[in-house]
Parts: sequence; structure tokens; C-alpha cells
Amino acid sequence: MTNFFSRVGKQLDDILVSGARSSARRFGRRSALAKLGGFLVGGAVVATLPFDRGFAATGEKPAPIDDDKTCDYWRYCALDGNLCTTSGGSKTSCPVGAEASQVSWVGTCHNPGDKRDYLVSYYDCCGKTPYSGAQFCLHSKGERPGYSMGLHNDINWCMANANKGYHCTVAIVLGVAE
Amino acid sequence: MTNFFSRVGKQLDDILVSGARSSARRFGRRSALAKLGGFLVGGAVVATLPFDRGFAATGEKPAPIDDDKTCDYWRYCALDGNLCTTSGGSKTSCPVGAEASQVSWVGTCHNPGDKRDYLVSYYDCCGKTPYSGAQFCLHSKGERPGYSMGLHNDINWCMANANKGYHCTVAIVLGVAE
Amino acid sequence: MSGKWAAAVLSLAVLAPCAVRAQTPPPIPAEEISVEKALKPGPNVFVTTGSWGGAGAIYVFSADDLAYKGDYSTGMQPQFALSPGADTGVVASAFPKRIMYGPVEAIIQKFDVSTLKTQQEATILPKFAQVSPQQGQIQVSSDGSRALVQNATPATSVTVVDLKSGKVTAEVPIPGCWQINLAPDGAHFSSLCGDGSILTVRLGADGKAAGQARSKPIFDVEKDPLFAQSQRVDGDLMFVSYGGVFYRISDKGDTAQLVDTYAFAKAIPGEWTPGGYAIMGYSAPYGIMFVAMHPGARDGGHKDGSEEIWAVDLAHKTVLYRSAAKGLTQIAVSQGKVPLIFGVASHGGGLFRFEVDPTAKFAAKLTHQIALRDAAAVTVR
Amino acid sequence: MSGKWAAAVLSLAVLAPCAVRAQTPPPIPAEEISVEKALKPGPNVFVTTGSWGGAGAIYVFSADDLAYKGDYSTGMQPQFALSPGADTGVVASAFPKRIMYGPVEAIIQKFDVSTLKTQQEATILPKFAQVSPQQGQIQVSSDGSRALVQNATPATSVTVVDLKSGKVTAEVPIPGCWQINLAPDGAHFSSLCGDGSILTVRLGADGKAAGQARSKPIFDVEKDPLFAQSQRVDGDLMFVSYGGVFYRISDKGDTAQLVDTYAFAKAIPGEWTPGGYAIMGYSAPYGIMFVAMHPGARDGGHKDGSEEIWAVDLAHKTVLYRSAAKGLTQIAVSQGKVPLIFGVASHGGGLFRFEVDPTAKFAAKLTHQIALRDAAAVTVR
Repeated sequence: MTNFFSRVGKQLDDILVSGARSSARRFGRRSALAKLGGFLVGGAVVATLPFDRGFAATGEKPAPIDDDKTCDYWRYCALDGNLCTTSGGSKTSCPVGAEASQVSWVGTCHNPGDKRDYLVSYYDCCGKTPYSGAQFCLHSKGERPGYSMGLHNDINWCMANANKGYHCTVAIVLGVAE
Repeated sequence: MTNFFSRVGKQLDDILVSGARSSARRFGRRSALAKLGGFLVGGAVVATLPFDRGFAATGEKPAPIDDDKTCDYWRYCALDGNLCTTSGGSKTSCPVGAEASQVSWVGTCHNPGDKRDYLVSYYDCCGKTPYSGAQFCLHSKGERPGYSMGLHNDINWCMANANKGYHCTVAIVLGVAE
Repeated sequence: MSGKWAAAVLSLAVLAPCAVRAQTPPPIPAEEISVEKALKPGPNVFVTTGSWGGAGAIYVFSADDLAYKGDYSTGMQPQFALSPGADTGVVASAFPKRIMYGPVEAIIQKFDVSTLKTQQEATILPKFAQVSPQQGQIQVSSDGSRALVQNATPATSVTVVDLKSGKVTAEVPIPGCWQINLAPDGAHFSSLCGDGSILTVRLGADGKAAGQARSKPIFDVEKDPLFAQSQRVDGDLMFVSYGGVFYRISDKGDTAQLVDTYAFAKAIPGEWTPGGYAIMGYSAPYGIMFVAMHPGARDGGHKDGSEEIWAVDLAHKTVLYRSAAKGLTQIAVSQGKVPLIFGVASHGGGLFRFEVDPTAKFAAKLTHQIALRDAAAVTVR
Repeated sequence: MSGKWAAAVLSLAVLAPCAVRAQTPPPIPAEEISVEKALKPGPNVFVTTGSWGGAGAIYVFSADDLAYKGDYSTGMQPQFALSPGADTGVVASAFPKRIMYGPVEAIIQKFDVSTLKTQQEATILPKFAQVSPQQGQIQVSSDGSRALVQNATPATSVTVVDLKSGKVTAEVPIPGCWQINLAPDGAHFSSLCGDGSILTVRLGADGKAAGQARSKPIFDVEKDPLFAQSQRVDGDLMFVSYGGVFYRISDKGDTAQLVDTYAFAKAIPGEWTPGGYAIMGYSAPYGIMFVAMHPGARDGGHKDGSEEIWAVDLAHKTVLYRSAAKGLTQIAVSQGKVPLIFGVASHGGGLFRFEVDPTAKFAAKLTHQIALRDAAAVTVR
């Protein structure tokens, strides 16, 4: 069985120690909590914290590994859904006219390009008819039932949006999973 | 090109001459009109006329020809839709819980079993999710666009029902097309 | 125009069999359309088929030969429960205003199985969890008076519905917990929680929460999580872990108690693990748990389809027999003298029927199979 | 509980790239989700995809290489029209309360093609014809101010919608007639009728019917009926018959007039006939009509997919070239210097792109093709 939780636990400690700043991206912390295998505590936590992502633009991007339109692309190790890369979006962007989900689930995937494990956040794109030609994938590395909601990929992650129709899924790198 | 209309015209004359009685079955006469290649005249015609079908139970039934679960069954020569025979119904009955359409279209099909041409009326069964395992067929003998509405098979014939969801289609023998 | 066409209208109403009866063989007489009044008799098996883009359905098949009988229409992502007598179905599903967007109307529908007619429609909370059809998302008390439905926003809660009044009586938050395991009397339910504990919620006669208690951690969510499915075994709840360990839980008291564990796969070579969504089916008359198993344990393999169905004797803690059974992701077991196993291959799209021989170590033999697109969950009594 | 978990919530909000930047290569920095703001530039081709069990869609592909760009969601059985500038789409579709049953809400939606955002939603009559996507079920005036939608109960009528106010201004009965051929100024439309005549309906500035007239019979519904599709040729309407005869109709006057017929398939051996749903596409710059054709005329074969696309020079009444093109049931032709033919194979499920060479007798060469389930109608400017 995976050691996902112990890894996450360690990373969490690292982050707390390093004082890294919190993300302003669009997942609610309720979800971020869930992501880390946690328990949802009930009640809305809507505030987001400031985040300096200046350095994000400076890092040299690793050469693309594999084909992000196929299920075997490394980021998709816990993705259950249609690839947005084959639905008019990209691996990090929803197609035109879709809405990004407010909440998301995570996986820990190994990037063969730099031999690192990454925390990947899967967002659904919402509110549109699925494209019948989209590539559907099902990978469940580290996946858990709904009691670890942030790791659960059977559910419609458009659930917190006003428009809940499932369209496709993107895979966002959150950071290295040490 | 088919001589469908001249045949229907002839039959109509025969019927008028023979004084056969009108059908109480559930198609509106508006549709029966349309069936015969005609023009819809607008306005609802809702009354149905009495019909003595006592003899219908006495006639010896011809042995079944072919398999009515396949598209090649003779009655389906102008059927565009899912076979009710593969959806929990029969060739003349809607599945449990479905509604028979109020209106229908017709075709003229040759029965190889008795070497007769029959007028066949296609009713849609309505108001239920289609069965994904149903046999879909598309035959268009004598079919016409919507200006000959009673011969048109591209349209949802559940259109006159309160519940319009398309489920499957049956093929009812109206009589011999002489 | 009107005179001419009025005449035509009358004349066209007289379409009827014509007078060729003198010939041999006689022509087919005029027929009349009808609607089947009730499902053909005999035991049924139910398949829930979901959709992310439109209507779902509860398909009804003959448990004898998988002949298709009919379906009950649902909204999106239906979750289904069957009455103990198998004569009433209860289904929750979602109807968004513009199908793919707009406000969601979520409803529970109760229907008569033999006529597939709706008996009751009740509005539930729109936060109803839109998840692939699976066990424990909806549960009905054995007297049919109370239904519980899983919600997720993603914060989890349970909607309690009084089926007599059709009214929602409570929304019970179950933070960090998931899946409803209702006691037959409908008076309390248990849910698995993300810290490895089990939450027990008691419900009053008024359908409101009357108290709740969380057990000590019972399972290890990190090392060997439980599948979100249970079977009722002699009044206890039986779960199974990703790694192939049965967890027998007593849910009778205020707090759930671990009764026993049994690592049934451990001694068998090949790293066999359960896989799928509803991977256990219990034959109460024989005390045999059937489990969908596949070899080569791997992280992420817990939804892989089966290679075999194992018959496990719970009283003697023995794997009695391993029957070939390819690709199943959900199974359900009938309670008759000859247990029947029905399996769905949701990845491939198929429905399968197996007959079990109690005199041959509960070996299961495939007797029927059909292709079935979007088959997602299977239910039988 | 709350103190402990509140701390966890805070701590978990700090997920961020961590400090391994010293290593080489540097790790992938933290990313942010975004939404594409507009379709990639370039000409588009639109495919209407219908559904009898849920949401439909207008799919947008690149006209250059059939790369998928995005879609606009619709209800059931969408009918689509594109503005002359190809920058606005108008679609009519049905949203029944329980998807498969219950009252139908039918709406027109106007959307911006580049952002796929709804600009307007207007309720139309629920008697909107639920028919497989085809031409002439919805039409929009060239200034975009007026939309007309086909109804059927099965009695036929046309709903007139003022797109400025979003209001239905009239329901015009067109008994026995079908398919809307709107004049570009939106002031009148023509429909084919079951007695072989053509009905012309004039509309006032208020969007109400201002008069109608029926022509003498122009075509023979029994012997050689017209397909319910037209192309605008030098201000006239061009239809084609099941048997392969062009009917050129002037719709300028109060009553439609037959200008000319041309039996283009007659002299060519093999009993070739048009087949499919929208089987003509006209290149106005070159005066060439492309037609989807198949050999072996038979009763009921009028929906068979193509074997060839014929390029017919209307001015010289000559079949210039016959290009191989398998299985197409709908085609549409772009109006550029190099005409492009887009075809849909609705029976098989595919989208095809052909390039036409005006210097080679308008031969059409397949350049791209993709599988496309439920593809039903294709539109291009």
C-alpha cells in the first residue's frame, strides 16, 4: 500500500517549518484540507491567503515528458475523468466557456522527467456538455473512498460550483512531494 | 421511386367503398391524415370513432417470419428507432411503464411470409430512458420529409404526449396495402 | 378548405383491415398498440446506470437468464436502494435546470417494481453527492418509512427523509465521514471516517439526529483503507480492506466496536486483493462471503476488475473456492438455496450471472452474460 | 475538536512549491488553474450533436485541421443556425423537467462563438419540433434580429422570435408544410408542402404574419420528392429531389415560382441519387453545387451515406467532377477561394474535411477526418 499519508505528513511539516506561503489558487481550504487525506470539519472556510508566486515564472520548465493527451502521462496517476487536453483546454486550463471547479482532489505522481514525486491537484471543469471525442482516463494511485474526500476521484468535483455539469479534468502541479 | 401514395390512395378508396369502420386505436386522426401523405389541416381533432374489432381475434395468425428483434424483420421497413422487442416490450406493445405515442407514422412493408404488402403504423413508446442494449434500426422505405408528416421518421413521435422522452418503437399492422 | 379536409379527416380515420379474408392464408388482422401492464414474473436483478450528461436508469433484468424486462428513468447520477421484498425501489438523482448547468433539483423517487410506476416523489437537498453509483449512498429502513441519502459539498452530511410524509426531517453533518450503513430498524447509521474511526448517528422517531459517537480508530486509512461497502453478517457490519482483510464491526451499541479481523488473502500467493466498487456479496443462508479478487497488488489497483471470485467461509475462516470471473467491478449475491452471483463490469460494460454450487465448495459458474453500456451497480435480493 | 482542526485548516492552506530549487533541473513550479478565454483564432466548423436522453452540444472545430476547440451546451435535439459573420450562434433545444418526461421548456440561446458564452436566452413554444438536427429547423435573419423555429405537434407551425426583445411575436401555422427557408432580410419565408406546393409567408415589422400564399404544385411528392434542404443560389432557393433533380425556386414574389429544373444525375450510369440529410453545399464564388451521391437508387435509400461528392456547375449544367467521399450524410461548403467541404457521417460517427481544387474541375480531396459520435449536422461559413 502507498505511503501517501506519511509523505504528505512530512511535506506538511516541511512547509510549516519553511514558512512557505499559502496558495491563492481557487480551491477552498476546505478542499485543501480534504486533499491531505483529512476530515472535513464542516462549515465554510472561504477566505484565501495572499501568495507570492513571482518565482513561479522564473523557473526553467522541464522538457515535456510523454504526451499529455494520453492516459499514461505522468500527472494523471490519480485522475478519473476526461482529459481537458483533449476537450479544448490544456493540462492546466479549462476549455473556453467552462468553469474551473471550486474544489479539487489530489494525487502524488512520479515525474519520470526529473525523477521527482509531485503533489498534483485535479480540478474538474464544469457546466458544459462533455466532448464525445475526449480521452477518458481512470487511474487511482493513492485514491481513497469519500471518507478521505480530498483523495476521492469517483465524485463530481463540480459539486461546489453553481453549475455542476462535469466536463473534463485538469492536473495542476502543487509542488514536490518530498 | 415508390408508388406509396398511389397505393395508399387506392386503399383509401377501397376502404371508403367497403365501408370499413374507423379505428379507435390511439392515434389522432390528425396523424392518420398525415399518414396518408397529406397536409395537416391545423386544429385539434380529438374525437375517435367506434370500431368493431371482434374479428381481429378470430383470424388465424400467420407463422412468425424472421426475428422481430432484428432490423431485417419485414415490419420494420420504414422504422427509425429502437426496437421495443429489445426494450422489454413486443412488436405491438410498449414496455412496462412507457406510454404509447398519441400519434404515429406509417410505412408499407412486404411480408415475405404471405407475400402481401401491409400498411404498418409505427408508434413510439414514450417517457422513459432508452435501454442502452436496445437494437437501433434505420429503414426508410417510402419515407418522406416533414411536409408528409405521416411518413416522416426523423421526428420524435412522442411529440403529442405529455411525456415526450423517446424510448422505443413498435410496428402495428393496420391492414393489407392493396 | 375546411369542408374538403374535414371529409378527408373522416375518411382517413377508417384505416382498417380490408376484405381479403377469403384468400389463404388469411392476412394479418389489424392490430392494436398496447402497453405491457407488469413485468414478467420471476426474480429480478437491478442495474443502476448513471450518466454525466443526461438521464440515468434502473434497468430490470430477469435473474434467471438476464433477459431485459424494463427500466425506471432517473436523473443524473442515480443511487438506488431496493426494499427487502424487492417490490419497491427507491432512487435519488439530480435534475439540473439546463442539464449541464443551472440549479440542481435533487429528488427521491419511490417506484413499484412490477409496474415501474412512480409512487412518490420527494425533494431532497441539492447537495446530494453526485458520485458514480455505489453502495451506501442511499439506504432505506426495512419498513420503508425512512430513507437516508449521502451529501457532499465536499463537506459530508446525510439527508434524512420521512417517506410517509415525503419530507426531509434532518440534514445530519458527518464531517470527514462517508457512506451510510443503516441499521434495519432505521434508528441509527454508521459511516466510515477519514481517521479510521466509525461514526454512529442515532435518529429519533422524528427523523432528527438524537446523538452521535465516534469510535476509536478501527482501520488504517493510510496503510490498509476499507472499501466503502458493507455486508450485513449476523447483525454485524462486514467491511473489507484494500489489502484483503475483513473487518467485522458491531454497530449495535452507541459506539461501533471492532469484533474481528480476518486477513483471508494473506496466505495465498500472488498478492491477490479485492478490486472494484462493490466487491463483496454475502450469502446469509450459507455464511459465505464472495469477494471479487485480482492478483498483483499495486497502489491504485483497488478499482481493477476481478480475475476471480473467492468464496470465503466466515465461520471457519477458510477460502473454500476460487472461481474464474473476469473484469467484474461490482457484485451482488442472491439469498436463495442456489446462490446466484450477479456481476457488473463497469469498465468494459457487461452484466454477468453465475450459479453457485453449495455442494462443490461454493464454486461459481458463469451461466449468462450480456453487453451493457454504462452498467455501474448491481442489486439483487 | 474545533481548536485542533482549525489549526489543521490553516496549516493545510500552505501547500506550495518547496525549497528544492537548488537541485538541477529545478522542479516544476507551482501552477495555477486557468480557463481559456477565447477560442483559438481561425475559421471554425460547427457540428450539432443531438441526444434523445440528455444534453446536446454545438461542437466547434478548426476549419483548418478539425482540431477540437470547444463546445456550447444545449438541451435535447438542438437545432443550430450561425450568423453570417460566423461570430454568433443561435440554437433551439428542449429541456424537459425530468429529462425523459414532464413538461418541456424549449428555449433559444444566442451565444458568442469566440467565448462560447450565452448572450441571450428566450423561451419559445414547447411544441418546438424534436427532430434530428437538420437544416431549416431554425433560421435567423441576416441582421440577427429575428429567429424562426419549426414546430410540430404533428401539426406544423413556425415560432417567430424577436431577438431584440427576446419575445415570441407569433406562431404561424403552416399546415402540411415543413422546413423554414427565410429570406435574408427576414421579411418572408418559404416552406415545402405535402401537395408539392411551396408556401410563402410574409412577416410584418411587428414579427406577426402579414399574409401567406401557396404556389401551384411544383414537385411531385409521390414520384420524386424534394429533400428538406435548400441552398441560396443568386437569390433563389435551390432544392434537390430524391432522384437527383435540382429545383430552382424564386421566392421573391408573393408566390414561389419554379425557375428551372435540372436532372443532373440522369445521364450518368449507375442510378446515382443524393442521400443523407443535408446533401447539398454551394460555393457561391464559383457557382458550383456539391452534392453527396451514392449509386443504386432504391426506395428508402435517400438517407444512405455518400460514395462520392459531385461538383455540379449550375451555370453550364455540367457535372464537372466526381470525388470519392464515403459515408457522408450531411455536407457544408465554405465560401473561400479554396472551397472546403465538411462532411458528417451520422450513421458511422465521423467528421471529414475536403479541399477543393478550383483549377482541377473542383475535385475534392480528403485532408482530415476524425471519429465523432452522435455527429448530426455540420455548419460552416
